[in-house]
Amino acid sequence: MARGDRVKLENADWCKNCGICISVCPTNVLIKGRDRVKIDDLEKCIGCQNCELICPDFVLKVVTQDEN
Amino acid sequence: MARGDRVKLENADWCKNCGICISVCPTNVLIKGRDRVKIDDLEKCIGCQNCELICPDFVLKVVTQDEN
Amino acid sequence: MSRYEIRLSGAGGQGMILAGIILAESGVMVDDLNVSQSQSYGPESRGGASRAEVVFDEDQIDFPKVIKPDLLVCLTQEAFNQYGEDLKNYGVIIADSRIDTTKLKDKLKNNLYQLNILDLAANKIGKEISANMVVLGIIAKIIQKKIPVEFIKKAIIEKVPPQTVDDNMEAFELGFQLKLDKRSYAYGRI
Amino acid sequence: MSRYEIRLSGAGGQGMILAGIILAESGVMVDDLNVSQSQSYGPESRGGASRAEVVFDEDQIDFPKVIKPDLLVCLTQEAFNQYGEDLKNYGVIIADSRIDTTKLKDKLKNNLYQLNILDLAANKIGKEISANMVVLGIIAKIIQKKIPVEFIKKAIIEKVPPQTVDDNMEAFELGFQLKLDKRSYAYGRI
Amino acid sequence: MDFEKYLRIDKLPHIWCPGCGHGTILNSFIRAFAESGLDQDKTVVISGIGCSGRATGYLNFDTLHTTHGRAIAFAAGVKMANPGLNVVVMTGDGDGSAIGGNHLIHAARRNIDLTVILFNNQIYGMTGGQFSPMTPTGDQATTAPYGNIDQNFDLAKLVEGAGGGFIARGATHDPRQLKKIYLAALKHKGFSFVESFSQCPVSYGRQNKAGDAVEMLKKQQEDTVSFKKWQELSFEEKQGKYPLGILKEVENPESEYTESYQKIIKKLKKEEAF
Amino acid sequence: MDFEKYLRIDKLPHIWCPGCGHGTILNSFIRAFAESGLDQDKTVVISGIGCSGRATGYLNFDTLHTTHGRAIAFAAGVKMANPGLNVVVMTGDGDGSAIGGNHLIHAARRNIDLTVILFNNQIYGMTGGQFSPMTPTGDQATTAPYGNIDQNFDLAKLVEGAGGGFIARGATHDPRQLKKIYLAALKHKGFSFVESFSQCPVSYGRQNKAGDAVEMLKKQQEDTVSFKKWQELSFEEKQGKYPLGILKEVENPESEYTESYQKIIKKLKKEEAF
Amino acid sequence: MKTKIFKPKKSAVLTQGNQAVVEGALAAGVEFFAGYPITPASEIAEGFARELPQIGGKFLQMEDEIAGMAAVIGASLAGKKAITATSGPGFALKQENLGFATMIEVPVVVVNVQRVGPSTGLPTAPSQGDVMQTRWGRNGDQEIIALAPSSVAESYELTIKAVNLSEKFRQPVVLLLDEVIGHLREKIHLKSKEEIEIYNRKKPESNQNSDQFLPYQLTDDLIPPMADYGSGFKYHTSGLFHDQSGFPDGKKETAKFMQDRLHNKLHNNLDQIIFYEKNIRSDDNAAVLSYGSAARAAISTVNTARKDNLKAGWFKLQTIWPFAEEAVAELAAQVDTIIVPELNQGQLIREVKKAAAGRAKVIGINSYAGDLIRPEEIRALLEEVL
Amino acid sequence: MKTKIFKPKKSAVLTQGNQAVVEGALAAGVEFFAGYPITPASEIAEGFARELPQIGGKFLQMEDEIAGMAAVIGASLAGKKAITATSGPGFALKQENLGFATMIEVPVVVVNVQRVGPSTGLPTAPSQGDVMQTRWGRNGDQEIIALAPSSVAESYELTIKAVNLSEKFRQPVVLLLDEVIGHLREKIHLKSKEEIEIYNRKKPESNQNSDQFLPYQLTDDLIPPMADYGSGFKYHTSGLFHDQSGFPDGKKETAKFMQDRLHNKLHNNLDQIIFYEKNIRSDDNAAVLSYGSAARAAISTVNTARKDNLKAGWFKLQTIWPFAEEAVAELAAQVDTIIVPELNQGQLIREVKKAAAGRAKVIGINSYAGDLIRPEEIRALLEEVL
Ligand SMILES: Cc1ncc(C[n+]2csc(CCOP(=O)(O)OP(=O)(O)O)c2C)c(N)n1
Ligand SMILES: Cc1ncc(C[n+]2csc(CCOP(=O)(O)OP(=O)(O)O)c2C)c(N)n1
Ligand code: SF4
Ligand code: SF4
Ligand code: SF4
Ligand code: SF4
Ligand code: SF4
Ligand code: SF4
Ligand SMILES: [Mg+2]
Ligand SMILES: [Mg+2]
Repeated sequence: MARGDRVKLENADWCKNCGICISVCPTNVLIKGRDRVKIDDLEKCIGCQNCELICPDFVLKVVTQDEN
Repeated sequence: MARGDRVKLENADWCKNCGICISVCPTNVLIKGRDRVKIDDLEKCIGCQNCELICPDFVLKVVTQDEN
Repeated sequence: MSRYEIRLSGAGGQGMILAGIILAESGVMVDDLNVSQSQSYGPESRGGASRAEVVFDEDQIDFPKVIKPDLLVCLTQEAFNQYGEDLKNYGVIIADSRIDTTKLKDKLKNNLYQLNILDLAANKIGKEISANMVVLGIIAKIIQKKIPVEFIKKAIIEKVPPQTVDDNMEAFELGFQLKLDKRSYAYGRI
Repeated sequence: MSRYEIRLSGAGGQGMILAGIILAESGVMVDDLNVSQSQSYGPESRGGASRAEVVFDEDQIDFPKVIKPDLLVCLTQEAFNQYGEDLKNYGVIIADSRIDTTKLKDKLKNNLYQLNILDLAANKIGKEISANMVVLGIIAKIIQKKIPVEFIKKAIIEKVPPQTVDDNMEAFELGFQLKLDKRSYAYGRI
Repeated sequence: MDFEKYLRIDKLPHIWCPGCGHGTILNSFIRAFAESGLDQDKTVVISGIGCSGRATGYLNFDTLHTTHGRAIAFAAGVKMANPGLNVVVMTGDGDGSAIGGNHLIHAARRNIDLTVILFNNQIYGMTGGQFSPMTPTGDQATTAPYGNIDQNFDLAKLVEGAGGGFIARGATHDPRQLKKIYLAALKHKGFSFVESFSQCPVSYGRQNKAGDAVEMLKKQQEDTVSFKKWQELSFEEKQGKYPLGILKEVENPESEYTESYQKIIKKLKKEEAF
Repeated sequence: MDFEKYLRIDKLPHIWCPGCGHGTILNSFIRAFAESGLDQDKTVVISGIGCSGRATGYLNFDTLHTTHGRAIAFAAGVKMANPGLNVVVMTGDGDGSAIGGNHLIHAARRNIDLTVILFNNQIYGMTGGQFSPMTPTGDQATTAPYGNIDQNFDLAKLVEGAGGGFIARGATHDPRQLKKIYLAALKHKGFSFVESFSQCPVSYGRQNKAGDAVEMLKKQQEDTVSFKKWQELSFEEKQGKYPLGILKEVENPESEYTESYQKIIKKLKKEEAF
Repeated sequence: MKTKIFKPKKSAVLTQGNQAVVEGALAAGVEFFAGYPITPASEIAEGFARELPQIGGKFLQMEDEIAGMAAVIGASLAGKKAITATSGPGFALKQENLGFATMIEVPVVVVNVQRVGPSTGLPTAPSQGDVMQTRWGRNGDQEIIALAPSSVAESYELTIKAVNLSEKFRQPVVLLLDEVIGHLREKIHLKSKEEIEIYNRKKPESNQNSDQFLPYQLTDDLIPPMADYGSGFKYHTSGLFHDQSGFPDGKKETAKFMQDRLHNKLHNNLDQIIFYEKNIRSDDNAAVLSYGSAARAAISTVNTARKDNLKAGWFKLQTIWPFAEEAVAELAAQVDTIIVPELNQGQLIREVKKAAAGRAKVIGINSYAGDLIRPEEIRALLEEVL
Repeated sequence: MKTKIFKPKKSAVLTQGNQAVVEGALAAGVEFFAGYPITPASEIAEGFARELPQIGGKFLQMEDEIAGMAAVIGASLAGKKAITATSGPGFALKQENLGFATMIEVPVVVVNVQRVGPSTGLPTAPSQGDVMQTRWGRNGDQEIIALAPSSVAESYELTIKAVNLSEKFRQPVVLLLDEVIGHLREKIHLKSKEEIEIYNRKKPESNQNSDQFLPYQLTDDLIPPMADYGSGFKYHTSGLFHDQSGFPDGKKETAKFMQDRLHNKLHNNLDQIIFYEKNIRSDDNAAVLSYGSAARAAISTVNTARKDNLKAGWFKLQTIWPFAEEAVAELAAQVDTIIVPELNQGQLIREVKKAAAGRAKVIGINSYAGDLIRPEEIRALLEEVL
């Protein structure tokens, strides 16, 4: 994975705010929002994909930074 | 088992002449008959019950000799 | 009272069904009053619009579902869009203030009470989920001539988890205190 | 020939069903002859009485089972007791000699041929199981005007295990040679 | 052996073919039962459909001849309704492991106190010789005219995988052992399963040129070995050999299903008493 | 991950509850599939009834949402009719091990080339939380208000007992491993079975006070251990722990069912040629 | 643990139809449930799971519907009143063993809370689509008793009746609810023990010699006494046709005799089996004949129509099978038109037509996609025909 | 190994009814069988086990009837013509998935060689006891096509028809034999390839864009084209009510639309589905209406009766379901009496009565304990009514 990969709310509408992604993020990038998860601090993202792989709702995608 | 126990065709009518008893008798007491098994030589019977226990048709019974 | 039909609509999870059951339970406490209570099952009940119905009648209740509501509650836009205009011409619509009701038929405008149910629950109780108790308070006031308010309170206490009784009663009172003056004929029909 | 009905009865395992099938197969070889063949299934077919039926007709065969046999074969007492008197008044009964036929109705006595089928098979072929072929021989003679004997022989060869063909043909011939003179009208009705 | 006591004498001789092993199974069973000391009047025997299913007709107990494959499910109802009854199931390899396979594994899982005797003749006998889940690969059957390509179950392993607590295998060539196993199975508190090798000289034997009952029993003996000996065999030697005897016995009457249920009833009664 | 390729985007968001593990299973599956190199157009995914059964609605393949418990039997028909297709079954613990248990063990026995993914959330999710054969003893369920007295299956053992050749267990807390397992299962020639632990915060979680999805995943992680580690545990340490990973893999493509059948066809063709 | 103990409760309660089935069954003496969950019947299983252990009864969740059916038959043979519950697809799976229960004459009640079929259909919407499946879902001709409540109160009452009829006639009885009745909550009045008439199966005399016991004895009422397992009779039962001794003999005479007895034991007693309510005035020209949830709209419509002087009456079947042939024939002789609203494409209307045999016009109103039939629809048709 | 290769044979052969089904199916292009053995249908499985691998087709013996039904549906979806066979008790087990096949519109043929029920009954004796089970054995209203041969030759012919109809209407078809027809051996004439008309299911156009493919597309004939699995369309199918795209939406309108389409696709084409033969002279006063093995006695009786100048005719249904309502109504208008011999307690006679609607007297002759109805019985009744 290229350096500079970062998480993205690819399908934000589908997020059910379950919080699973938050719990698996090693660097606390994500936080609960009102209806859906929010990116708190994108810069902390190390692109580890933990969140993308476990999200039950296909919301998250780790992309190279310029796509974000 | 008391000495002198001997085989008996307790329910002779039920015999289907399958020959299984003959094959398990250690002393060749029994032989095939026309429609059913026959006792060839009762004296050879050692009352081992092999035949009684395996007969699928409940034909044979080992009894003390005076019952025979 | 003669046949009286209530429809409660909102989103799945807003507790409309529990509210319907509590209303029905309170009716059971009234001697010689018959009660039928039903709700929508199916895809709608998980997310989407959710619906509970209560019918009261001193006579036997032949048809057990609401034919045309006397009283309609809508907590969401979706519910309002779907059910908002389906009621007796003298019926009452209770709609949450967040709902855009501008498209309601003119002749029904007079039947509409728009009340800040969800906000009350969220701000005063701190849980939007208490909105259903606010709704019960409102209804209790409307139907109090026929179903004693105490019965509804008793039913609430029986049906909600013990540790939530206080919050729920508080929400109920909030609803009960809301003003509903201008179209008092609604009461008369009960 | 017009409708001609054969019933073969005996004990399970006596090969009556195979005999029925062979007869039917021989009928298939005759152009424009229709054939229906059936047998009893059920508890009887494992031990007990066993029954096979063949119906030949140049017309369409409406009812596929024997209504009243033209020709009845009984190999066992049990079969004879059960079927022995159920045949056309001009029908033929072929019964094994071991069967006690004294109780047969007088008016049928004339229809009866009692033949030593089982003994022939047991003594001449050495296998009582060949009795069914003896029976086929007898029948072949009776119906030879309508079904060529060669066809029956061909059907036997097709249907029995190759290594048993010789024995079976020998048994067939034994049956075919048996005397059946006195009541030749039986042939005429075929 | 007092046949009259345990058999319905007036129904005999039975309908099974000459040399059919099913009769030997019955023979061993009634001896085991006699020795068990269990109350005959309090014992129910339940079977499915098949040649094996006919067993109940000859046994002098409360007997139930059910639908194909469902005997164990009926038995579960009987046992739960009256845990005081001893409930025995007699089933065929088709009845018990094909159409009835699910009921078998679930009863094993629940550990409900049934004694299941599966008559394994490796074929659908009653219907004339179609292959069953126990027909060895390569064998002939009326529905496998070119040789069976199915792999057969190892039923002991299956029932063990399902959680069964008592698992045994016996065979008609050794009725003494068969009786002993049945006795142990009857006494086991909880689900017990006895696969019983049986010879079917007619529906299986004929198409597989297996000879008569006597020859089939000889083959059976060759293919089997006592569990004790079997454990000492090398992997290669084990191939194609089936161990006979009690293969697994876990004593855990606590977890027996009707007992566990009874505990709930007791607990609720106590709660009510307060 | 190219979601559009493997998901029916227009059907999303799916109907599953917030935090339902079933979505993670789908997520891992499509990644495994993408990596497998299998032809998407030649792949059929078949499900039964249940929350898990809804999976097929979201997957961009030929998909079939069948009756409750029967998905594997449908799949066997599809695979036999056209062995060129890759056939995947998605089933629930109720669908696949309660009503559908028999089809599962028989498919394993036959070694027919299906990939069975069983969504094990230890409950009947769709119908609102009745206990399933996978609900642990003692747990609450709407039909076990006093605690479940059933023993649950160890499905890996069951399928092994039935003769299954590829057996694995994964869990939603470790989607990387889950994907790897699915990939191996897809590639395995023959019957492959993957029990997939999934969390059901609604029908299971609520009644069992198991917390939200995050807490349930934590618990799931605690209760599981890699197969490698597990093998090193003592008997006592193993209790209550489930090994994750590929638990058994027998390479025996020769015995795969459709292949065995093809051999018969070939042989008959040859015979005819003479 | 919060548990609800089954004991005499305050008589007026808000109860769901499915729960009323549980209450009715317990009141009638049911001590055993086995089944498999399915929408919209699961609450029945859940209710029994809660209640039965409290009275020492047994709840058994089986691996599928087939097993559930088998288990209740087994329990009944062991002497317990037993019940199972399901919905359409599961009911199909129970059919083979339901036929077995008829054949071996075991009292047992099968509840089917109907949803829209075919197949998985609309699992959470009401239907009366299993009326014919109830009668004909098995191999063979055998009769069945089926009752259909139209309210929560009737669910309670008819469950008691179903249990009683099954005990009385040694016969499985089907109780047909639908999703609406099953999930509806209504105020009902539970009865006290004294108010409830309970029928328990006839058992062999206590001095009956077990050797001479005939489990399928030919008695005057054609209903053989039934012995509990474990009571010493050691009798045999089989799904093959059997003689009085319970043993199959493969004879066609035996089969014929048994077929006839099974048929006659019900048909000689239709007055005890067939229940209906009606309100037909001598000058009514039309009648709305209905059952189950459709009856609610039917009666409601007739009641309002009469206020507008329409000459209409209503006829509500509580017993669906055996069909009330005679009463309906009589009705057909009296009115010109019979309207039959059903939540299916027209199932019981076939029987109505047969019974009417041309004497009255028979018209169906059919809803078969999950909607209730509404009073307006019936009213419109009434106005058209009157 | 002695094997019989399926290839053009000498045309006149002695064939058992069950074997004729196998021959007919192969002639119609069937390449797949899955099932579970049961008397008296096992020979069908055995026949396919022998024949199918010889033509590269597949025979699958499943663990039970439910699985057998599922597997043939799966095979059909994979593009093969598929068939299963069973008898009454097994047929009951297939019902749930038979309903599924109707719902998802999969061509498949189910053969039921009927034996006497209820339950295990008399496994080796003939019956027509599953006529109503065929129509109503499942949850919901859905229609079914059912054919009933009365001879070995017809078993061959109607099997071909059954396969064709199932392919044409994307619809399961039931073929009802009975033990007598199944086991009867008769001389029949097999047809050559050229003589046989074969219908293959309609598939999507080859240039069909897979993104726009609607697996349940509304077409003029109401029969959606069906794509084989693996042909790139990646479509979804569900036993829930679904729209044209194949996806369920939970909407009642969708359910209604689908119920109606399923009904109409058959009812708009009854002329292609309903087959019967008759011989009614203009002055006949009575007719014997029958099907299956009972038709043999019926026709035989009428033929002899006519020789004695009785004014009787015969009407033989080959298609049982949908019922030939119109033709029978016409018959009822013409004759005074319709006699309906059936090997059951009177099943199809219900339809005859409904269709007759009082215009003709309808009388049944019923044998329901394993005996064939014999010509004498019909003759006696004919004489009585004429
Ligand atoms: C539902 C159903 N399916 C199929 C059958 C037919 N059938 C009867 S017995 C049997 C197989 C019996 O085999 P097994 O259980 O091994 O017993 P065996 O006869 O070999 O002792 C079958 C398939 C049936 N009676 N009912
Ligand atoms: C024949 C039949 N029986 C019962 C049901 C009801 N039913 C639907 S889903 C389900 C259980 C689902 O549980 P599981 O397979 O574990 O899937 P989950 O919802 O937990 O993913 C049941 C019992 C049905 N649809 N059909
Ligand atoms: S895991 Fe997915 S659905 Fe859950 S909160 Fe995170 S983004 Fe949303
Ligand atoms: S990719 Fe890794 S670091 Fe980035 S948000 Fe996701 S879990 Fe956190
Ligand atoms: S074993 Fe029994 S049946 Fe067989 S021959 Fe010996 S006595 Fe006769
Ligand atoms: S008892 Fe033993 S020795 Fe005597 S006959 Fe029987 S087997 Fe032979
Ligand atoms: S067919 Fe086989 S199993 Fe059945 S009775 Fe005969 S030998 Fe025994
Ligand atoms: S009920 Fe459970 S399994 Fe079903 S969607 Fe919700 S969380 Fe998932
Ligand atoms: Mg067997
Ligand atoms: Mg689950």
